[in-house]
Amino acid sequence: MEYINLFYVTAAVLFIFGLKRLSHPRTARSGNLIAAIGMLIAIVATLVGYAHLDFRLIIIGFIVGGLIGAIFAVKVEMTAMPQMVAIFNGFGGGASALVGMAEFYTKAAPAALQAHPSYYDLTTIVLSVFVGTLTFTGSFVAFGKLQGFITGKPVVFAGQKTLNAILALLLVGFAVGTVLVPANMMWYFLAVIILSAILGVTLVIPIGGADMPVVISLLNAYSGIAAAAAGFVLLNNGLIISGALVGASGLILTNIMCKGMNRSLTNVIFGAVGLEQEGAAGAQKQMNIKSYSTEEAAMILDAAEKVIFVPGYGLAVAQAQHAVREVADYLEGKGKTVMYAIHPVAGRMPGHMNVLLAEANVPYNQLKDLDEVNPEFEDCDVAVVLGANDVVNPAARHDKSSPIYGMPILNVDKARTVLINKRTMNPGFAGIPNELFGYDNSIMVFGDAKQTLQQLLKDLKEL
Amino acid sequence: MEYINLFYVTAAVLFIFGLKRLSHPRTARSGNLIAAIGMLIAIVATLVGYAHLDFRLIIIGFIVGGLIGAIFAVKVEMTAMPQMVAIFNGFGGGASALVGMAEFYTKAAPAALQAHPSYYDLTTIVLSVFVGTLTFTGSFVAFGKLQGFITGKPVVFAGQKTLNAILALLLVGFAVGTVLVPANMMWYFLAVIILSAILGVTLVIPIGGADMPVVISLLNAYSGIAAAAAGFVLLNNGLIISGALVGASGLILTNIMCKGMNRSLTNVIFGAVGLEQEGAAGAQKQMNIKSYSTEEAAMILDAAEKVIFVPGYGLAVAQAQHAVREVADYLEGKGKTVMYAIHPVAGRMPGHMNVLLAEANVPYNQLKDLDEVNPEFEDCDVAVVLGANDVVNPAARHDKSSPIYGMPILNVDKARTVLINKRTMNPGFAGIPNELFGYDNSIMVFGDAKQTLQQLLKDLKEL
Amino acid sequence: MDMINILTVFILAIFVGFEVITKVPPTLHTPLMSGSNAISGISIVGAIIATHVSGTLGTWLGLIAVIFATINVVGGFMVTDRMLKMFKRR
Amino acid sequence: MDMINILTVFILAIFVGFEVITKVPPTLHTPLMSGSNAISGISIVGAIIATHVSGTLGTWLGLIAVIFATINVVGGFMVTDRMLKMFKRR
Ligand SMILES: NC(=O)c1ccc[n+]([C@@H]2O[C@H](COP(=O)([O-])OP(=O)(O)OC[C@H]3O[C@@H](n4cnc5c(N)ncnc54)[C@H](OP(=O)(O)O)[C@@H]3O)[C@@H](O)[C@H]2O)c1
Ligand SMILES: NC(=O)c1ccc[n+]([C@@H]2O[C@H](COP(=O)([O-])OP(=O)(O)OC[C@H]3O[C@@H](n4cnc5c(N)ncnc54)[C@H](OP(=O)(O)O)[C@@H]3O)[C@@H](O)[C@H]2O)c1
Repeated sequence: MEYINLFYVTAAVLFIFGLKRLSHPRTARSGNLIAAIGMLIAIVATLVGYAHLDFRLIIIGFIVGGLIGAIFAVKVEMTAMPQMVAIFNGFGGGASALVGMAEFYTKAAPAALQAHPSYYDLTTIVLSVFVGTLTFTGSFVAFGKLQGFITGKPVVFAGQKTLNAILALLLVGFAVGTVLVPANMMWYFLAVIILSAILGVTLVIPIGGADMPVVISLLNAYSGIAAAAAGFVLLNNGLIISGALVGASGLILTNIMCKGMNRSLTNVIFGAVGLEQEGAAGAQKQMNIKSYSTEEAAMILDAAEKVIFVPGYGLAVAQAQHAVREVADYLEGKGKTVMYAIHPVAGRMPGHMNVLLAEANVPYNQLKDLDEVNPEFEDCDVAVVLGANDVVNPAARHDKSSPIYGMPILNVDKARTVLINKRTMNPGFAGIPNELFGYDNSIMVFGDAKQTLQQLLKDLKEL
Repeated sequence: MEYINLFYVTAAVLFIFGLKRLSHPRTARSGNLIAAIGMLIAIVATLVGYAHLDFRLIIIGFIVGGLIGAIFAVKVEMTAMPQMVAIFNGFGGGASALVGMAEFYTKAAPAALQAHPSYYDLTTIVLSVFVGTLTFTGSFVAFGKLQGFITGKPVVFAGQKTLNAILALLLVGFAVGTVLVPANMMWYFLAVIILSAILGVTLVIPIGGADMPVVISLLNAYSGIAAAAAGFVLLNNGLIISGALVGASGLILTNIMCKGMNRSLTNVIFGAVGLEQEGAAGAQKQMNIKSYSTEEAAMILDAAEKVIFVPGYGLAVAQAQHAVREVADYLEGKGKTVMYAIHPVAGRMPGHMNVLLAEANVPYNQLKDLDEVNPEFEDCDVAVVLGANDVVNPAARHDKSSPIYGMPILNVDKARTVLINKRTMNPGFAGIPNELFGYDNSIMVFGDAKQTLQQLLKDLKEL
Repeated sequence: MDMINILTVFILAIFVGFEVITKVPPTLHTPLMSGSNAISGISIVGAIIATHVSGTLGTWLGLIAVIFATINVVGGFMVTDRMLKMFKRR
Repeated sequence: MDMINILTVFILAIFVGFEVITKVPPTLHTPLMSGSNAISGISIVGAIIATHVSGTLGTWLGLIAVIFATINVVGGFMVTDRMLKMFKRR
């Protein structure tokens, strides 16, 4: 039965190759397939290599789980991707926790308890159950917030941090107890499960809905850590390697998002952003803004030679990805140079805009990232900002008092003309005013992104 | 004694961090230090953690080895780097082989032979002894060739390949015998050692001196593999990880060199390049070349605004790195734009030119690599080719019959004027003529690189 | 030895993960998120093994674990594929 | 288990090595060559352990192994440092 580990290592190596292929859109799809094959190998090896499995349960599990997963995967809207990842993530963490529980049951159940299980076993079991359970409940809260089942606003109350600290301390106590005090092991273990579940909820609930992507990415890392912990329990290299890969991936993405938002992880988790927003928005300076109709905007675009589209969260909300592609294609057909400027944290997920525009068949070589596109604005006739706000706020460049000061932004204000589409003068995610809207070369075109773009296309054709 | 593995793993992790820091000149030196600290940890852990060591031997070994190593390291000329690496490499491989032999002696010596050693033990021991011994003798042949102790020309004779094939087959036979036939184990093992030593010589001797860097890099990889094999023998993670790192590094560098020379590894090892050179050189077409004095060259440089220096192997031979820096600095002082174009396989070692110019205090941000510098030649007034030949041969771009066709080159011929310094019209390493010398915008300045540059500086100052 | 070995594997895997993932361009960060999530479904191996546990409670834990892990694996790979299918070069 | 574990470590280390080394720029390839060569001197650990072997032959093998490995380690790190010391930014 030892040889089975060879298959797990093979699976892990295939995961690594799969992730390596994710470094280019051309090879990415095959990379995902390779990883899936790795998973298949691991599953088949387990089914064949382990004796006394309950195949009835397993087949039921495969069918039920497979159907649910497939339906989710096929039905989900691209805009709902963060929720989707959250929920899958929760199930993964939950599975790791359950594996830990089952191991505990085998090794520490009164019936089996001839010998006290080793400290190594108990420590790793408690770890996998703790991280897994916290991931499970935390992910579902994150899902609920994004899906609107729970309020997206930070839920805060006095003494919240103290409560969390007490829960965490209790948790540590019971965890240590489980490992060290055989007599009460069962009850302590149960307390660990319950407290982990509660902590998953109380840690995520005070975080604003808009910060959820960071939380989800962090929970993604946790689900990896939980899988690795389960691997330590089962002494299974496959689980350990895969868990470490996922953990690294989650932490790197979390870090990228925090950097892109110019905030620390601590601030995201304990900052409860979204409360003082009204205050900040109220302090807005007087601005003179120009508001044009789509017809006037069409004339400006018609006269332009080089146009850069700058999509943001609003484009995703309005589901306007197809509409923008149609406008862009039309302009390109007229011989104009057209490109899309993608800010790393535009939208609500890393790479959100890329997926969105890819869905509308925009070829990925037209999507330019920050460093590549910023020099292009200097000799650009029109920059068209579509439902983006924070990622084009020039305050990040010069206003030291701004909360987003220092965050890298798209320099749309360097373009000769900036057309800005949004519905109102409301601030974006960061809740701060945007002086760009009052610049001399800025022109607002108010309205829902999809409707505005569709009207704009009509007007362009009628010119 | 189990905890000792923790220290080995720590050492390996420090090696990884050290290598990571090698990715930038600013951090590289500290990276080397970190790796050295890792080594110290591994050594101290071994001294403390293992019982019954012979400290008398160890101290003598440290002193003798340390002195020899330090003297080599301090005395060696930068141009003799390839030899230096070759010899260190040989000692490393030799050490791994000796470790394997000592293990064999412990586990299989008649006295100890109560139980037949396991197949795992024997296989790994034979592997480490084979790779280590081959690395040892091979490296010394490479050293001898580069140092001039052995002829640098390929030593070839009829039936050579057959002989090598027979030796290899015998080796495999005895290796299998050592593992499977306990009765004759001792003799078979001795045969493995001797045959490995011979094969190291016969495999390297037919390779031309100029191809030695590739061989050295490959032997470097082997010394890593030998260390890893010794790690498998001793079940030591530290040796295994470090060996794998070195193996990867050696293979990557070998691959880079082969690509840069536009040849396959097989061709390098079995091609015996350097034999047909005369023939190729004889077939040279008639060319009209212009030969200028340093005074005339000085006037051309004086009139230029942008000058690119292109160093090659000849610059290293002439030890002209300081002389070129002085000329370049003088021109820069006159307000001209000056840079150095570094071809990846200029010289005889990967990164040879970088080390050479760094020695002369040229700041590394003035050294431009191929991709970076090639567009610069278009608006460059003078390209100064110093002892470089193959890496600037335009035949690589258009002459499909040329042996270097397809090799990426520095496009010096795109510069308004090309000044070329070398001693004669002899071909370079690849033994092929260079049509560049006959181009309309080419001007030859014959002479030793160092003397020519020193004279050039004088003439520049006298203008 | 065993424990340290297994720790070594964990540490090295973190290095590999870190190096490989930092090479993924921003364009593919969303698929990376869901793809690596699918990989975390490797706990399905543990879930299958858990069905071996005897006793009613063990059985139920195992069943739920298999369902959960399967959702993660099947859903994760499928949705990632769906996303990646959309990335096209002109 | 042990053998597969140790193989796993080897494979992962190759991945790490490959990823880390490909990031070293051409400028530093010569120091990389001598630096990684110094690391291969880790066989010094095996050499030290080998002095434990009893018997005259074992003793001599151990001594020579220690000398060889020490040359590799000391010489390798020193010469690499000497080279890297020369790399300066203006
Ligand atoms: N990408 C990530 O990974 C990530 C993760 C977490 C947080 N974030 C944060 O999210 C923000 C992203 O910046 P962003 O510029 O993309 O978005 P944003 O700053 O949130 O602004 C979005 C804008 O879209 C407009 N909008 C909403 N619905 C619209 C519709 N139907 N039609 C047209 N416009 C509409 C809104 O204005 P109206 O209401 O006036 O229409 C709003 O100002 C950053 O602050 C970033 O730090 C990103
Ligand atoms: N870098 C590596 O890793 C590596 C490894 C293996 C092989 N190689 C090969 O080495 C070659 C490197 O190209 P390269 O252009 O640098 O060198 P090259 O093609 O070998 O040419 C060197 C030139 O320098 C001249 N020279 C020699 N001594 C001189 C002196 N004292 N003063 C002035 N000039 C002198 C020689 O001409 P005269 O005799 O007329 O003076 C010769 O033509 C490539 O073919 C490459 O494939 C490189």
